[in-house]
Amino acid sequence: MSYGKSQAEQIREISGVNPHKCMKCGKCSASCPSFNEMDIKPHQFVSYVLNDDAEALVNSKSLWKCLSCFACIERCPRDVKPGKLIDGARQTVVRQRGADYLMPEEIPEHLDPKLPQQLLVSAFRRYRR
Amino acid sequence: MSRVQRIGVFVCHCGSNIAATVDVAKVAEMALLEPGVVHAEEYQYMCSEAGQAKIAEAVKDKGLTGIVVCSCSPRMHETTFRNAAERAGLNPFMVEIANIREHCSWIHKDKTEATKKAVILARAAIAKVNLNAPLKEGESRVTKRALVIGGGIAGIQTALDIAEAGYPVDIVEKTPSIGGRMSQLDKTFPTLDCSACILTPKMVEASAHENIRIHTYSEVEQVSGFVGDFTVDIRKKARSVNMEKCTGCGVCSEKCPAKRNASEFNRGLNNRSAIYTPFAQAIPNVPVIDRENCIKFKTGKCGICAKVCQAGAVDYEQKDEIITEKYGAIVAATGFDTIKLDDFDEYAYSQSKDVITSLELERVMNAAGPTGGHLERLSDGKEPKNIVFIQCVGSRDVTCRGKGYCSKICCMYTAKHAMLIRDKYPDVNVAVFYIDVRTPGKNFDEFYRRAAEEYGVNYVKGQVGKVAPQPDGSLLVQGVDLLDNKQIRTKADMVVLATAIEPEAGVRKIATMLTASIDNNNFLTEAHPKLRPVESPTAGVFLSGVCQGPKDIPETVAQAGAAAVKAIGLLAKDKLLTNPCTAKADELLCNGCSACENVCPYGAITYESREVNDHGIREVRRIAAVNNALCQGCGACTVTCPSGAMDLQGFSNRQIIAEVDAICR
Amino acid sequence: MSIEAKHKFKPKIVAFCCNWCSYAGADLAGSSRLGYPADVKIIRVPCSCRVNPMFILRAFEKGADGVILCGCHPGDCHYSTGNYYARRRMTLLFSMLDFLGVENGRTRVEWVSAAEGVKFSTTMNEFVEKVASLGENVRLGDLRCRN
Amino acid sequence: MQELVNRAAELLADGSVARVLGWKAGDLPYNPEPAYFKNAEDLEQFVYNGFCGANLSKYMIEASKQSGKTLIFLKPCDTYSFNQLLKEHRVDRDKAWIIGVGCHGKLDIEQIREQGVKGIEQVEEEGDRLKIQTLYGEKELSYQSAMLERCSVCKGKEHKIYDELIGESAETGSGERFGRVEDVEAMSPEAKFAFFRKELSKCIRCNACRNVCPACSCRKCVFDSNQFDSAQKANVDSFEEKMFHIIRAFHVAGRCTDCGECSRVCPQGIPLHLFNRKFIKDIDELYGAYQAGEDTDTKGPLTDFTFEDAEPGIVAERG
Repeated sequence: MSYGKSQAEQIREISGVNPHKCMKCGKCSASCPSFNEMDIKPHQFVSYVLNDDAEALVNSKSLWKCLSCFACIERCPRDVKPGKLIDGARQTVVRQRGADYLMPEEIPEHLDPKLPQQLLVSAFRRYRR
Repeated sequence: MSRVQRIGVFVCHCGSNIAATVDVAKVAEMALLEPGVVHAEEYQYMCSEAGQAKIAEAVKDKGLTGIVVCSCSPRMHETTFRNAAERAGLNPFMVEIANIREHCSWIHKDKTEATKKAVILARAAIAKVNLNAPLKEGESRVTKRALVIGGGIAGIQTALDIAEAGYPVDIVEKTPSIGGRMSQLDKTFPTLDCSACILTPKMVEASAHENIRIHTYSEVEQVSGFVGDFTVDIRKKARSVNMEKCTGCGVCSEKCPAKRNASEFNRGLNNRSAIYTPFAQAIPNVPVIDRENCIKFKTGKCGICAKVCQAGAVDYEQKDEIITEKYGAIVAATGFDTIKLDDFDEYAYSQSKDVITSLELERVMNAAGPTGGHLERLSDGKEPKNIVFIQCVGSRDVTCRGKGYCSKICCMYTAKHAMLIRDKYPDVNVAVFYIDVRTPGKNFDEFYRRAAEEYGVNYVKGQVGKVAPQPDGSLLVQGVDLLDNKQIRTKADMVVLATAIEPEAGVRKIATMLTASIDNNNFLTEAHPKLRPVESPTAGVFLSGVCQGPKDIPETVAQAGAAAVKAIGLLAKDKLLTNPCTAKADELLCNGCSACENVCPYGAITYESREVNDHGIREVRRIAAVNNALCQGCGACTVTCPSGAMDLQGFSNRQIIAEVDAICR
Repeated sequence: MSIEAKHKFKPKIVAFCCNWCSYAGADLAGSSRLGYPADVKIIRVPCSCRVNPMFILRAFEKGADGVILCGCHPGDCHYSTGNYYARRRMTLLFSMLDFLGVENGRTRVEWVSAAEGVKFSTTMNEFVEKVASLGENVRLGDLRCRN
Repeated sequence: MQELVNRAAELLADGSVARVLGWKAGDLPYNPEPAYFKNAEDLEQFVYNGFCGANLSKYMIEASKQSGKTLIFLKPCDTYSFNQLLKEHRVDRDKAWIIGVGCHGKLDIEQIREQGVKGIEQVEEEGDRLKIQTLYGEKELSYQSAMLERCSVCKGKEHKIYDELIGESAETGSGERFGRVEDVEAMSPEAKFAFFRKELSKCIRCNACRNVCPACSCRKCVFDSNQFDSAQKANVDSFEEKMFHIIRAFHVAGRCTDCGECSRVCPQGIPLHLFNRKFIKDIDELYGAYQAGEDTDTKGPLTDFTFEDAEPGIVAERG
């Protein structure tokens, strides 16, 4: 499913983020509520994508620790938005698994009352189309 | 082509510079075959006195009407030969240069080829001169008075420099006093001298200078005219206090019952009365009545200030007055303000009184400020123990929240604040979150390092993501230390935001009035980013201070002086010679479509309704008119004009086509 | 001189140079003795925005084999904005010529500052070589069969 | 049509307008021509049918100089031209009373002829069919097959400027606007050149394209003045002969609304609109979509710029 594109390239494409715009201010990591849970910190996402090292990124704990709270997206002064990158990385993983988009009727069985509300909202926002 | 030219061609050897590679005799010989050429000769050094004499002689003997000099670059000697022609009684613009040195002999080795090329270059110049028309430099008078818009340190310095050179200057300042942002500052980097101590004498000097008139509480209303001859309407807002009668005793402010109005000077950190002088050293030391908040103006009752004024200076009937003045030069020195922080909610600026901007901190630390210079929290008056400074708040931010540029001064003033606090209150911990520390400037980096090394200021490479006010009154600061790759959660008692600066709000309106160009960030644009940094592209308009781009005080003062010199240079002239190579519209061809007006960078083209006689048909048409004093002769309009009505004198369509034809022949 | 060299095609090239940057750049090339073929003849204009597409077409029609326009670098225009207008005009003109089947190597715009004598010389060398390789310009001179 | 005549008569009668600018029947059933109507009697000649392709907006330049208002009938696409002229201060909005008329696409006699129809005596429009009486009997064609090329790439049936609207429209634009431009772009330089040489060699310099073009409204065309040494001087100078169409296209670049009149009136059938469309395509691609005449205040693409504009070298780069 790679169409000859590297995974990092796919992440860039899906997220629409230009990682070159990052000025390494760290505002994303400063804003992140899951910072301590993450092995790769939000501000580092950018350099992983930039260095074409998507593998480490998609295999990181961080990928699934991001709450999609959008704090980094809201506050990034350079329009880099690491949250989008992480979301893009997740999608490449999901696509690779062949597990395509979730059908609406499949959602209820996945619902876990412990899931953070924000994640659900973000998921719906992302997958509604 | 109605007139037949009598052209003389003069081929220069330039020693062996040209003659070694180009057969100069052959060039002269071939030139004689060209239409219009009645004389051709060659000489060792055309630019020498003897060479110039040869030109004069030929003009006289052969009745020349046009001259072609085949020599070095026109950038070198065009003026020389034009002057020579003028002395010989010819119009100087009847001279053209064929550049056979830089563009020929110096770059070619083969003599045959180089000679052939030189002949062609000569032909092109001859073809052009055949179509040259005498041009006359226009003259426009210069009003020997300058206007400075803005009475901050930039405007004051510019005005003082112009006044010292002997020219009258008017300062228009929209607030009640001159002094500007610098008057709000406590200490200045990197020497830590007191801002007021160095500014106040300059304010006094300006107000006492016989060549300077200060219009405070006034705004520029309208500007017309052009370089050397601007006409400006200035609105003098009603002060409600008679400037002549007021003695500045201050009793009115003291007795005024309407005391709860946010003080602009103290950035709203404390209150002032409705009749007020912004600060103690204000110039003029005459209060104004803030009519919106004055009880007398709101309800008609009160009038206490008038009653207590022994001088009888309070005048509720005073009206705005519009004065019209003439100026030769205008200097914009409109300054800056800090950006609004409404969109930066994560720093809790609107939620906590203990989150303040750096400019507010200046007031807090100032002895004349709301806390009498005592460093304290504005919420409870307690001395803070932990202070966090956050850099780049809104600067270098390309989203719609902030400004894409670096505000330039924040790194240094933050180092200053941190150092001053550590010096005066050694128990207070100070941390600075930064992205980069930028300290290019004399003694700047040393200053910053002193803050870190000698004063123990904790510089953290990283940003703050969130400031959360806690129930106990403290502030929880969540940031990141990128070098440690750790998130930091720390409690602070005070957070200071290095807020981005932006040009003062009214600058766009002023730029429009001045037809000065302005960029997307509302900074006024310079005529050339490197070579003409204090001039606006609009002739006669100069730029001083932060209105052109972020600057610190020494830079502002330097630029203010530079702008003054440029203005003085203009005022020193009795008359301005205008470049005669300006655009000219043929009224019979003009469609009135405004295309040219849209591309003119100088606003030199306007449209007027004019009656024309088009081969017997008389009608009123919309026609382009070029102001020769404003036109710089770039020619953008000539190409955008579909009908060819707009042409450039000295570089006309037919002249250039003649050159093209001669080269391609 | 070999026969081949004797018959080597010498293109006619017109170079429009703005007075403030590129003409000065050409002067610098000259004073630095940085050679380029004599086929290039320079016409001085105040600004690149003074160059009317008609001048360029005229040159081609009169037998030029290549036309190059040089101006100040974007952002450095003596008149602030002239080269931005020139850039749009020339882009569209060149695209039209390309559309008509005129080889796009015959036209070029290059930004040359007053300090770039070397760039001026290399540009001209390259351009002459390119145009020479395309041979004589017949197409613009022969857009209609009739004359 | 009767509705248009009635309304025109009404406005003339009550003095709201001094004259009417519309179409009157020509000498053949398929060539109605632009005309002024001064009174009810004149209006008997008024027609509005499938052959009324002529764009009347340019006539408003002269009409703006007359005293009193002129009632002008504009089809949706004509209103773009009117707006552009308004933007260039060539027409006076206050002098015009604009009635936007409905349009179902306009007919092209050449398309009809190409389908083998000769000796045309009468043409009747019946829904989506055309009934044609000819010397050789009756023929029937689909309306669509006889439409002008420009109608198949219609900008839409919305009038951009009007005082009142009369009549219904039907969308006709389904074609690919830049299809033919792209076809030419895909050709080799040799093939492009051969194509245009063939087309342009047909030109007889009748100036019909220039005279009909609403953007070519200069008081004096550069080809008639000596500003560029480009005037036609008994054909001694071949400059304009060769370059006429390129320069004309450049002069209207960024101002051409793509009304297609140039190609409609060309007696030699040269696809002149290709030049204009090429510029429009380039402008759209390089500087962002722009439709001349969409409104009266947006800056035209050639009197505007951005710092990031493409370099002219892009022409060579994209091949």
